[in-house]
Amino acid sequence: GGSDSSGGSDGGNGGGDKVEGKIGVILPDTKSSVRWESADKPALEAAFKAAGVKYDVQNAEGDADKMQTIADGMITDGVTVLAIVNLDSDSGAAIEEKAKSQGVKTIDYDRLTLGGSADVYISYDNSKVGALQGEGLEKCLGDKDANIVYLNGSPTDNNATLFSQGAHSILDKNAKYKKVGEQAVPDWDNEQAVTIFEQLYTKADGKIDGVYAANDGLAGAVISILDKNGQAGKVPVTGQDATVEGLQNILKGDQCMTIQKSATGQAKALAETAIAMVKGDKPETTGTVEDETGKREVPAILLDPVSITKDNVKAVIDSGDMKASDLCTGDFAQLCTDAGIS
Amino acid sequence: MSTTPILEMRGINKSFGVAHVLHDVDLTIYPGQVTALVGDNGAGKSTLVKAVAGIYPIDTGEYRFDDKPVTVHGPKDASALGIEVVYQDLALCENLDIVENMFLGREIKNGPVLNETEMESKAREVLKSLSVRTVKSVRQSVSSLSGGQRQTVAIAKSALWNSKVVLLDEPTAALGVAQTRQVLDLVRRLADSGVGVLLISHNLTDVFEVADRITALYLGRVAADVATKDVTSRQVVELITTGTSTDFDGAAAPSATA
Amino acid sequence: MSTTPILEMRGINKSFGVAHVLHDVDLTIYPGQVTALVGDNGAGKSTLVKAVAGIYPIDTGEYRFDDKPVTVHGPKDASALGIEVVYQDLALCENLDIVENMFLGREIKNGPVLNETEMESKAREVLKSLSVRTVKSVRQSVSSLSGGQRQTVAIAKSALWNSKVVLLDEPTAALGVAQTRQVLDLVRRLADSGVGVLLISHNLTDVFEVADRITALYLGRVAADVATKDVTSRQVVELITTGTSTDFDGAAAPSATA
Amino acid sequence: MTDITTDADEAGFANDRTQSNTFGEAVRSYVNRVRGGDMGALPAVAGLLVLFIVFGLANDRFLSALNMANLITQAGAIIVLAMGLVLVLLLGDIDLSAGVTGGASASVMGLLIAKHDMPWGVAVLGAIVTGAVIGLVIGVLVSKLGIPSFVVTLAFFLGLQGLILKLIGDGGSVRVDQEVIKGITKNNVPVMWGWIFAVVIIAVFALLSLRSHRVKVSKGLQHQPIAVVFAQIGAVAVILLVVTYVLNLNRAPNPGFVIEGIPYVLPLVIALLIFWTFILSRTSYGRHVYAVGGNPEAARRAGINVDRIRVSVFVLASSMAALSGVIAASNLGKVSTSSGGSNTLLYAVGAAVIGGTSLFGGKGKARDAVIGGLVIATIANGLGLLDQAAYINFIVTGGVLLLAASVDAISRRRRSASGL
Amino acid sequence: MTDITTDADEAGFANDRTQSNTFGEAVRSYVNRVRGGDMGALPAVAGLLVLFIVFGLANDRFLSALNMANLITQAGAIIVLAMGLVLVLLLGDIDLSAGVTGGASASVMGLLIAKHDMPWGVAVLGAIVTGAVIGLVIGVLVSKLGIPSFVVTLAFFLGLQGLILKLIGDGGSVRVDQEVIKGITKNNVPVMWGWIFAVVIIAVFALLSLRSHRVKVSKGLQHQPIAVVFAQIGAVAVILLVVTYVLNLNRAPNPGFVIEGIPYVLPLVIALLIFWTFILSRTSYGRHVYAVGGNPEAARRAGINVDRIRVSVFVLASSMAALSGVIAASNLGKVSTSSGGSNTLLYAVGAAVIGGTSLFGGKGKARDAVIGGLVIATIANGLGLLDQAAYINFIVTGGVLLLAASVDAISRRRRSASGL
Ligand SMILES: Nc1ncnc2c1ncn2[C@@H]1O[C@H](COP(=O)(O)OP(=O)(O)OP(=O)(O)O)[C@@H](O)[C@H]1O
Ligand SMILES: Nc1ncnc2c1ncn2[C@@H]1O[C@H](COP(=O)(O)OP(=O)(O)OP(=O)(O)O)[C@@H](O)[C@H]1O
Ligand SMILES: [Mg+2]
Ligand SMILES: [Mg+2]
Repeated sequence: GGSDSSGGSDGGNGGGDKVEGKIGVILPDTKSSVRWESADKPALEAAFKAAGVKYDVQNAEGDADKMQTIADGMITDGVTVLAIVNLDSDSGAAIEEKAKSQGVKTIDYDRLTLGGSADVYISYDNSKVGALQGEGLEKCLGDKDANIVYLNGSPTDNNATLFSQGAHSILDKNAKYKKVGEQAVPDWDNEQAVTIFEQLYTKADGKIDGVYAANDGLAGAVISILDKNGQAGKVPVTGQDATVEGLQNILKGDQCMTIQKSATGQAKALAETAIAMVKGDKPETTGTVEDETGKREVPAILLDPVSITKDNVKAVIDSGDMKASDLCTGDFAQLCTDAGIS
Repeated sequence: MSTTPILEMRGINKSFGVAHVLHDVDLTIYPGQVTALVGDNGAGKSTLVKAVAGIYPIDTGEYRFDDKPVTVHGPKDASALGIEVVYQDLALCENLDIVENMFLGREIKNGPVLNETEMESKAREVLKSLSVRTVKSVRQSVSSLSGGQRQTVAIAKSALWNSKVVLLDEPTAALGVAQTRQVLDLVRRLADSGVGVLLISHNLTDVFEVADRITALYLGRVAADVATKDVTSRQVVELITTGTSTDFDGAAAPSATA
Repeated sequence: MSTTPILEMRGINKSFGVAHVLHDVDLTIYPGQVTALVGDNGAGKSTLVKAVAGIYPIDTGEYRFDDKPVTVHGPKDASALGIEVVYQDLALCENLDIVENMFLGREIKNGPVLNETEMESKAREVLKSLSVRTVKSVRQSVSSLSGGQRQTVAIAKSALWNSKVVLLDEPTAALGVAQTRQVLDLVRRLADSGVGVLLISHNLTDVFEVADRITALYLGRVAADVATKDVTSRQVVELITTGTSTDFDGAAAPSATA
Repeated sequence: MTDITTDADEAGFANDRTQSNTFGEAVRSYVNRVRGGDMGALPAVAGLLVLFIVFGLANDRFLSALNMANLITQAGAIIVLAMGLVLVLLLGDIDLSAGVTGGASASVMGLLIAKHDMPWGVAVLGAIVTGAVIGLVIGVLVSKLGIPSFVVTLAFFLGLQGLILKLIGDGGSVRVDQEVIKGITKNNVPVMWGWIFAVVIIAVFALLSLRSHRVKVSKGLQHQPIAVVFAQIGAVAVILLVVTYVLNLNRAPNPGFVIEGIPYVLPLVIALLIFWTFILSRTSYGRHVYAVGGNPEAARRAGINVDRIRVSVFVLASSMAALSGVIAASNLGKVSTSSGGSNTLLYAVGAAVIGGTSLFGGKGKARDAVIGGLVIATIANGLGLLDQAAYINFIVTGGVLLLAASVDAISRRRRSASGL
Repeated sequence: MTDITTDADEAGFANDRTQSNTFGEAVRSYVNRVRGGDMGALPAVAGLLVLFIVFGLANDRFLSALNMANLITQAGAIIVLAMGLVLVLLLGDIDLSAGVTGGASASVMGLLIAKHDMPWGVAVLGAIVTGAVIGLVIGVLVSKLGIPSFVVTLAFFLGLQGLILKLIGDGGSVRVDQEVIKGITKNNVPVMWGWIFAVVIIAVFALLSLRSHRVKVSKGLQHQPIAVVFAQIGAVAVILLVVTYVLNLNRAPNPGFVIEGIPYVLPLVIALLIFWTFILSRTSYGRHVYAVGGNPEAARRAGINVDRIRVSVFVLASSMAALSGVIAASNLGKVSTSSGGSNTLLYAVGAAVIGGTSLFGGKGKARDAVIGGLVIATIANGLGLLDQAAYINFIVTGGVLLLAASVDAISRRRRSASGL
């Protein structure tokens, strides 16, 4: 845990020699992606620690009620800047409104809260993610006729909808591609994904040439079935999040691409912004994003997602998001070496 | 003896799956009389009582009440006709207390609110008349009562209401000497006040003391239906255990062949 | 009369929460004798039996078996001592059939596998000896049995084993005439073969027929512990209902004051 | 042997004692009862106290007025949901769909406001009717077709998630911006009115207690000594006044901003608690619910329409679930496709069980939902102040749940050892 | 009146009939039993058949050999999980944590292989031991402390999710690349061996049936007519041979690649089915489990150590959950942080209940898990072929679940109407 340097809750405004105030960050869940716990949290904590600011980073575990509870607790605890990754816009907006009414500044991290009142929005461009996935799949398929299956994320997750729309925006344009199945996986549940994909595969009578899988976890489920049918490596599969699992599948040749949204990079941006805000400075933004619901332009720091294929797996290691030792376990040591990773 | 029966069952058949338990059973209960239903274990006495009470639907047969055919779909219908039953398996709610059990389904109310005070005093009164001396409190939960105490509660429950027919399935099985006395007196009192009483018992002394008529069941069939004064205890034992009585005067059992 | 009791309870006290049910109760069972335990409803008879059987832990008091003090922590201990019990509330598993209930906890096995054939034939034998004539099949589930049939199964269960002490809590309450006869005979047979039998019954005729000694409980206290031959039925009724008997010869009840 | 007869109260029926004994005797008999294991709500309350002490020691903000107000608004939805579930559990049934019923009902409410511009009253009514209809269908399937409630409500748990998705679209949510509805959890009763309510409730309670006591005495029924009655009134008064006082303090952490008064959700919960306690303990309907749960066959033989009771209970429970969904929506400011899903239901059932309600029917009270709901909400609230890794939160939540339940279980064990 | 005595079988005990009647009589009595409502597995099987027909009509791939093999591998994990839960349900308890116990155990297995290079046997053993230890702790808490199993296992449901996060948090999933373990769901029994196994099983079954029949006849115990025994053997033979034949066809949709033979998971499930059926119906342990579930007090009085039975059942159920987790991991090719979470548990309990197991204890069989698990898996499988929007899937799943359960419920209702 990272509570060691949070300086206790009794600190009030007295002792701090560097910065007064405290930064609260609420991460969304542990299921949609592992990045929150394994990448964002350590990176944020490291950055805050380095800046000598008090902080509190928690995870709402996919429960909007819980996020509200945590937010209440943080505000109670004297947080002056609150960053949230909303579970959906409206619950996020409620939190931000409550925070604002108590004089707490807010940041939208990773996900824009439509109709919210955040002072800054820091994210990768999510609609771009889906588009990159679509382009990646297009590249892997090459210029031939192809039956494509879409395995989307949770139907209750708005980002999943955005990813899927992004991918469709690219792939639907290509007349050679034909959609032969599309399903959303409840709760991003990998186990259900296996059955769902196996049935889509059976329905298409095995005539599948490419699979859009919304993230690496779902891609893994897809590959398991392809493997069983002797098709692994022959049918390109997309992914997202650049997890160990996804990168290993890419090295193995079972997965064609993934998307890296460097959590360390994003966390660094958040830490800088939040620290600036705690100090009372105006954060530097790269532009604005339109909030249609709230009818306003939200100052934003937008980072660019990176598409990762077999050729640039090394970039992920280089970015510091992942240790080579985590990736290059067992059989993958050789593949790593081949990919120039040591 | 009144000539019109208050309750009459004719040609009742009842099966559980493949087990045919009651075969063309006839049962007649007259107002102001105590009819004893006797029979061996498993003869079908309780099944018959439950059929009368509407607990079990009957397969075939006629149900007549007050000389009119009626259909009884459930216990609610039976109790609407004025039939009170003490079941052999008692059927008390263990999570409720004595008063709550006694008034279950027929609570006394003050507008929408239960009138606990009235129910409590009425319950106490009835229980007093049944010689219950060891119950600590009428607000005790039934789960903490002894076997005899439970049976007393079940009997008291049925004695609370003005009914036309009372069916008692082995009501004194678990009772002590004094309590048995009270219940037999109660049975007689009920009959004398014009109620039709059906009493099931294995104790022939009790049966001969209070019953006006005896109906004997043997393996789900009526073996005899006679006036008490026409038979001896030994004959009844024979009827119960063999279904027939060697020196039994056939003419005394007109309805047994009906 | 054997001089050393097989089972002896001394100064037993038992409370349920605030209800003090047994007060300094002494109970003695001799091998080869039938001891009758009588008392009004709620006197504490069943509680005493359950204390002996290890169902209820006793609050204070001494438990002696075969002249040695023992501690009984549960039914398993009691049955290890050779104590068999027929409970008033029977305690059968309704989801199991007759044979399964009779051998529950002491199944006959062939290696690791249940020996169903042996259990079935033994069960059939014992039931036959108890005059059960209406049970369709020994493989019938207990939930479909009549009250008396269930009681017979419970009694048969206890008769299966060679035991040193048998406690019967109102075993004939639901039984028919013939079955009651069989059970009373069984009780006598058991005693004659040296087993110590405790019989609880409200039927004094039965008690006087089979019992050698009578222990009377009144409101949780021992009112008398006498040889059957020294008392009359009227005196016992007095003991049960009032706890004392006016013309009762005190000398005949030496242990009652012990 | 003569001393034996002194025990028998030959005069009256039985040994039934109705006379009022002294206060000292009453206290002693209460201590005896507790010793014997009959503790009522005591263990669950003790569990809650333990949690308060632990979290209070772990973080000094925990016991602040602000956090207490947070706790109340956070607990509102689960308490109301659990109250409905107590009814279902009293019958020995379960309603796995209650959480999503709340979500579906709240979606209806949200859409009525957002898409159809309905006034808030109509929208809330719409939500409750939605809940009631769902409950009706469940109840009919359970009681008329005899499908186990676990399966029926599992089917509804899934089906209603589909309905919510259909109503508000994949990944979507409906904003709840209506002031009154948001106010349930956001706004507070004006300080003056808070005091007035508290005093009125205390006065009414005192009046009713004393009257009922007088009636019992005059009829010669079982009753407690008058001193106990006064003690009860005193306890209620103290608790209510302290809570009112704390919540009427200004709890805003940032200066220049005032938050004071009782959050509206608290009087709502108290009203529901009083209502359901009344229904369950003072009406024949409540009595019949207990009877059906304790022994359905006995209830049937007593002429109770078991099917009708069961259907009505599902209708009521689902209506309560709808209300709970409204409160949750108020707290979240929206209804989303995941509303009421996840572990909502398990937590609510857990709350009822921790409060003392049995899963096997026949045993439970409305207050169980309140106590148990507070336990569950306190765990989340307290943990939220501690700032730990997600996996630690999971583990601690499980552990604390176990702790709270074991206080209760161990005390009840003593009771069963003493045969009660 | 003389005709009455003819009914009594004065010679033997009771009316107990042991003599073998003719085949015709036996069939007639079976039809009678079914009419009376005593249908055994018939309704659940009928529900399954209905599903097969509906999905078969809706999509012609449904009945293909490929899809039948899919169905078997998809159903494997849930069937094994449900089999363990049947044990718990038999006691009237519930284990909400069984799903995540599977996930946690599978994580241990995955890590033993991936991080510690253990051979697969050790890893699987490690998983099962993990499950057993979890079950032990749950069992002790439930039986010794007397905390309701709902609360204990809810706490474990949460706590174990934390454990899984902790175990595999960094990296989000553990790859299961071991050939034997992946082979459980991926590989198939060689065609020849499939036939051999089928024939051997049929032969053994025939032998045992005939021998048991002979013993019963010779001892004069209750038994069926020999013709019925032959009919049963015939039925088993036909089913096994047909299944073997279908699965031994080449089912690969892509030319140039051959998939044929029985997936290894099927013999595994069959072995577990036989094992648990044996334990539950032929050993005293199984009998005691039923007794404790039917009437714990009666079981205790019969000298059964109720606590020990309860603890052992939780240990066994959690071990089965671990095995189920291994199968799920095999199918998924990895263990992820969400393994065994979500609705896994509800589905498994639903499977047991649909198969005919009661939630109130004392009633259930190992085969219930198989039939119910197939029902649940068939719904997901069939719906998967239809490729509909998410909300439709939710709604149809709920509806179909209800349908399958109502076939069962309606038939059982008839039984209860006839008093059984
Ligand atoms: N639900 C049932 N299913 C199958 N058989 C049943 C069922 N209920 C009762 N029986 C059978 O019907 C017969 C009659 O039972 P019933 O309870 O009416 O007997 P009874 O005359 O009341 O006996 P007892 O004197 O022992 O109370 C018995 O053989 C019993 O086994
Ligand atoms: N679990 C319990 N909790 C409280 N009181 C109990 C409990 N069990 C029994 N009692 C009380 O103890 C007293 C004795 O009960 P017990 O069952 O031993 O009576 P009994 O002599 O067997 O009566 P009966 O002849 O009616 O069977 C009764 O007054 C009863 O109410
Ligand atoms: Mg009977
Ligand atoms: Mg007794």
